[in-house]
Amino acid sequence: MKFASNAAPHWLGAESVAVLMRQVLYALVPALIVLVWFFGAGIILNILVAAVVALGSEALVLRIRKRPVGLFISDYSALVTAVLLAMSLPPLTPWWITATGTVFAIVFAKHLYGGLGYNVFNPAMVGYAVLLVSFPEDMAAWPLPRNITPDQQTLSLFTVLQYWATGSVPADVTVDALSAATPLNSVKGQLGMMRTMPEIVGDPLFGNLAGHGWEWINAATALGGGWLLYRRIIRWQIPTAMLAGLLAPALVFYIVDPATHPSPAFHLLSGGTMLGIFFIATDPVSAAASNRGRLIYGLGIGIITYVIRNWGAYPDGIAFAVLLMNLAVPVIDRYTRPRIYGHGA
Amino acid sequence: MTDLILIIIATVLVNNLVLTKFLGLCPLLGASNKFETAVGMSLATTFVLTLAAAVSYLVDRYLLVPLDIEYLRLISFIVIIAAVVQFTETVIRRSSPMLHQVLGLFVPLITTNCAVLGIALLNAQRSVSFLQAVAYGIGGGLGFSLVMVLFSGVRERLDFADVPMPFRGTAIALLTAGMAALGFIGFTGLVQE
Amino acid sequence: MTNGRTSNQALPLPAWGIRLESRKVDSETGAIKKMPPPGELIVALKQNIGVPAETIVQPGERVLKGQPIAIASRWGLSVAVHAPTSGAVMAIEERPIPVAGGGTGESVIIEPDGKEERYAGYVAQMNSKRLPPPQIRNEIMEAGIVGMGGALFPTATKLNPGSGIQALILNGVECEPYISADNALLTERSDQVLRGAAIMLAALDCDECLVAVKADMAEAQAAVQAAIDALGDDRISLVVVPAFYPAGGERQLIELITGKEVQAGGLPWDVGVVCQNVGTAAAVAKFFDEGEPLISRIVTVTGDGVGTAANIEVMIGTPIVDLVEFAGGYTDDAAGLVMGGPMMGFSLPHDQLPVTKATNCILVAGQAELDPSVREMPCIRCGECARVCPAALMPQQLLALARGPDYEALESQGLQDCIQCGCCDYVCPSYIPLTSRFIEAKQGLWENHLVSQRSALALRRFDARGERLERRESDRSDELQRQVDEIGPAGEIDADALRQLKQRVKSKKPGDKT
Amino acid sequence: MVAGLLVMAFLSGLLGIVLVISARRLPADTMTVVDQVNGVLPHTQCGRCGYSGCRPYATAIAAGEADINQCPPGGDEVIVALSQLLGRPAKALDESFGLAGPPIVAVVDEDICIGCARCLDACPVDAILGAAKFTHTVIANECTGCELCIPACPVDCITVTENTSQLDARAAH
Repeated sequence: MKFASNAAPHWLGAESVAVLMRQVLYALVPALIVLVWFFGAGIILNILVAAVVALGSEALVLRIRKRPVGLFISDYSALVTAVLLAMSLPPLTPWWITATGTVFAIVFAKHLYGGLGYNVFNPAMVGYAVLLVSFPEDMAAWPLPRNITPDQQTLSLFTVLQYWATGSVPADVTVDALSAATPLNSVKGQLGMMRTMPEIVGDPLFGNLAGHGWEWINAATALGGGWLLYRRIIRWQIPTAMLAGLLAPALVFYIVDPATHPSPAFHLLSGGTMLGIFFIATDPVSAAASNRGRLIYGLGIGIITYVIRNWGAYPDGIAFAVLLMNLAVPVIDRYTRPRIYGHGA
Repeated sequence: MTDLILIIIATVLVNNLVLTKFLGLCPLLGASNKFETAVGMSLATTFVLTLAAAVSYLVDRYLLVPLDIEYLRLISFIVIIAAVVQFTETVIRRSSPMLHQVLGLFVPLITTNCAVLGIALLNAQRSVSFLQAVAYGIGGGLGFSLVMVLFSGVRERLDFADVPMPFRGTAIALLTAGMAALGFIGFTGLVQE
Repeated sequence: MTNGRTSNQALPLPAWGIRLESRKVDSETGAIKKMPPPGELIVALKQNIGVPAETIVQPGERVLKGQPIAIASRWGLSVAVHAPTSGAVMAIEERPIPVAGGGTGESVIIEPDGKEERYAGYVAQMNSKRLPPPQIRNEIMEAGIVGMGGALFPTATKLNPGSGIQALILNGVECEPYISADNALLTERSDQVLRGAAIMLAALDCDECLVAVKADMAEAQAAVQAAIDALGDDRISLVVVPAFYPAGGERQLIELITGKEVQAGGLPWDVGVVCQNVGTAAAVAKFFDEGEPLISRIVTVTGDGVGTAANIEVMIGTPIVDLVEFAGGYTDDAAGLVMGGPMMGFSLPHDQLPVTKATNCILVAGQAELDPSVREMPCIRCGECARVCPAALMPQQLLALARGPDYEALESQGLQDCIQCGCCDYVCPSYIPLTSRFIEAKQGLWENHLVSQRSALALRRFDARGERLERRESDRSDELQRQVDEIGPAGEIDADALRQLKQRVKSKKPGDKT
Repeated sequence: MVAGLLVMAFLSGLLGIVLVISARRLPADTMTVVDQVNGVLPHTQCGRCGYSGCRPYATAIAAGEADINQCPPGGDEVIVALSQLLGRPAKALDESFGLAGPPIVAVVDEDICIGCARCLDACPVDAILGAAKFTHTVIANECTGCELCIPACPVDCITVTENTSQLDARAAH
């Protein structure tokens, strides 16, 4: 009897890339729900635009490059990039801004480097940073979260749609409700005006710890992140190190001078901290390879994020920190190779 | 002391010569193919930057200004830089012939690295102290080295990436430089000058 | 040596490796079955790493059970081969043999006569443990015993490490799924294994023997412990190894038990350890107790593709087709034939291949037991492969380097230290055949080495030739000077003429005959 | 004006002196590059690169006179190794110097050989055994396949075949 020959091993035990990516999408659901609750349905529009543009541009590039379109589209990686980018954007973002960022993320940051697995920089963060420097005003324009808007409601769907399609709003909508400062933004601006932290956080915008709504968004994001850890889709090294890199300086400076430095809890639960820790820094392709390297990588992102938040001109620094550490990854990898069995002590 | 450290931080991160001023792109693209080469090039450029900043400051402050012949700044700085580069090249050729061979034309080309002349001229215009002038030189060199070394690591990794044909080599390197510059934008405002 | 561990102590979990479903239940039920001689035995002469044995029988000759039919070659590592049963030598010819990648080897074809007539040249030796070590090694060599865990290293050579061996580890770990030949052996014949261990200890002049059994093999553990208690030999103890793959790899097992690493390019005895398979120990005992050389072994025949999975004691040289037939034949589900386990075993293209001393398992896989060929995706650098690698390599980096290929970096990043266990393939979410890539890259690295070795040799010889030509030249001019000196005073040769003469001689090409 | 001239003259003179002194004082080391390049070459000494041997070719590469793609026996491996060593871009073999092929060895047809010993001196690595009036033979393991012995033979008894000794060496490994 004759048999087909295959190379060893004959057993495979892993879940596919597509399954892993799908889990990441599921893990984002709690954060998405809270985000919509506080800021309205605009975020859903962002995701739709980003997803359509991401899949479309990915399919286009794959076709041009004569790569199997179906195989790579169905790995969900473009979708994950799109959703992460969309969830970083303000809920009121005109469609062309979202589309521009997505094209940069998918085409420039991912496919010009060779597609899945080869990108040096985190595609979602490239897209985000491009938008941040190209459309600074739009990117800072977050509406007020539910309950502290004048009418205690999020913006009506009609307003959102109109803004989404045209970039302007009906005359009867107050600009305040549309583009308030985020807590991170507000802290930066008011500290610049010589107000102290205790005064600043008295504002209802700040909620209990780190900004009304933002606390819950970050908590929900962390919940999804915890699930990814539990499912072993991400490992503990990068989140832990990034947390340490952000919290350690925050704690030190808070103890030294609480009047001009936000508390560690504020840093932990405001802005995109949790999204960065669990979903963005943990992108394996653009992260360091070894466990030791990942600790350094995460620590670097945390520290740079704190430095930019505290002393830089931009309210949040996660995207920049991720890009900078992405750049450092090959050098980190070079110096953090584990000792091979049988070589040295 | 603090002002010197701030100057160095500012020139390394905030006003990074390569990624925010886009000076010295020629060696960045030309000599970053290999990690070891990039390290050599970084050391050479840092050495030249620091030495040229110091010497040109002294010549400017104690020769050109007292004699009231500042109009000779440009030409005398160029002479100084050329001499420093020549000196560096001699040192490299004698101490590490292999590195000299690999760097090839890029060592003499440090002369035309606008970053070097830029730092010297800026120092002359800004009425800084000698130590501050040197700090600008060191900071500029370190900033260049930082980008050079990180960049060469990325380029070594790109050698194994499935980059589309038309984008191989310089194209993808420039794209990478652009995205790295995006990262450096984050340091904006870190140090007020 | 063992950090003061006593017997039965479980070891800490390794930082590497994977947990695999053991799938051993089928073949553990029921005793080891003994298979009668088949219609034809194909006894390959290459039964070990190194050089094939040299045949000493002729076609047509009658041989007896246990009679040597080939002796160890003098040209390298080699062991003797014996007739598994009595019968007639039909031919000595090239036959396909089961090796990775396929191939043929010179084989002695024997037609058994069914009489099982014993060869009288070997007798039981009751005083085995008091024999001098060199003699024990000679006897083991004579018995044709090789490492039966699949490594096929001649056992006698491994028992000759010089002095300073602190422990003999008997490897009964069998960490691959399905394989249970050692498990069955330990469960049923622990006493025989321990007798072999005692003989090996004598050969090694060593006082400690650890029998390593996997954590999920409770029956075997109990049997070994019972045999140790019955024997009352306090030099031998049981050590339970975590059920991790590849805990049964020689270096991995040593690391788990002793905490020591065998350095790259080194051998276990560098750290004072010798590792032997439990089956090897049983074979040693069999030779000294019964005078029977290594002519049979226990093979696990298993998988959904075979009628009744079982551990079968079978003669070396039995065609696999007959072995499967004995185990109940193929089922309709049979889809793949693998020698060894699903992780490191290799596919066999057909079943007309003989059992060798290395055949520990024949896996007749059903459709559902082999992973269908899946579409390979690019590496996403998730790092799971590095987490499980027992050699602490970074397969994801090696993969990128192998694309180059950058042989210098591949070497410095440990390609040569890859043990090809397949763990990285198993955990890869992109389904990249990493192990195959590394085997290919190793081949390339080896060729690359060869090229640079040839280049270095050529340079050496070129330089030597240059020196030789120079020497010849200087000899020649010395000779000329001598001649000039001789005739100088007598003949009237002026300086110009002398110079011209010298010039002429010098300008002669070295190739011209003088 | 005069001050300017003087200052420039002074500056140039001073820097010139410093450079001259430094160039004299620092020890020269010109062999390293040639040695390293030489180490990469295949040492067939075949001369197909246009230089009389591997070392002269290495010297020319180090001096920047020769390109790195002129060595047919070395093939792509040598070009890649040289490009990595020297940081020059790798390029395809310049086929005007010859085609890369599998490793080859020379074989003497012992029925035709007249024992003239000419090939002995043509071989750059002394890989041909023999003496005048005796049939010659090639030590296959040491032959580099440079083909320099072929034109030296007056009766054309030397041919080249693919070198299989590598495979043997691997099998014995």
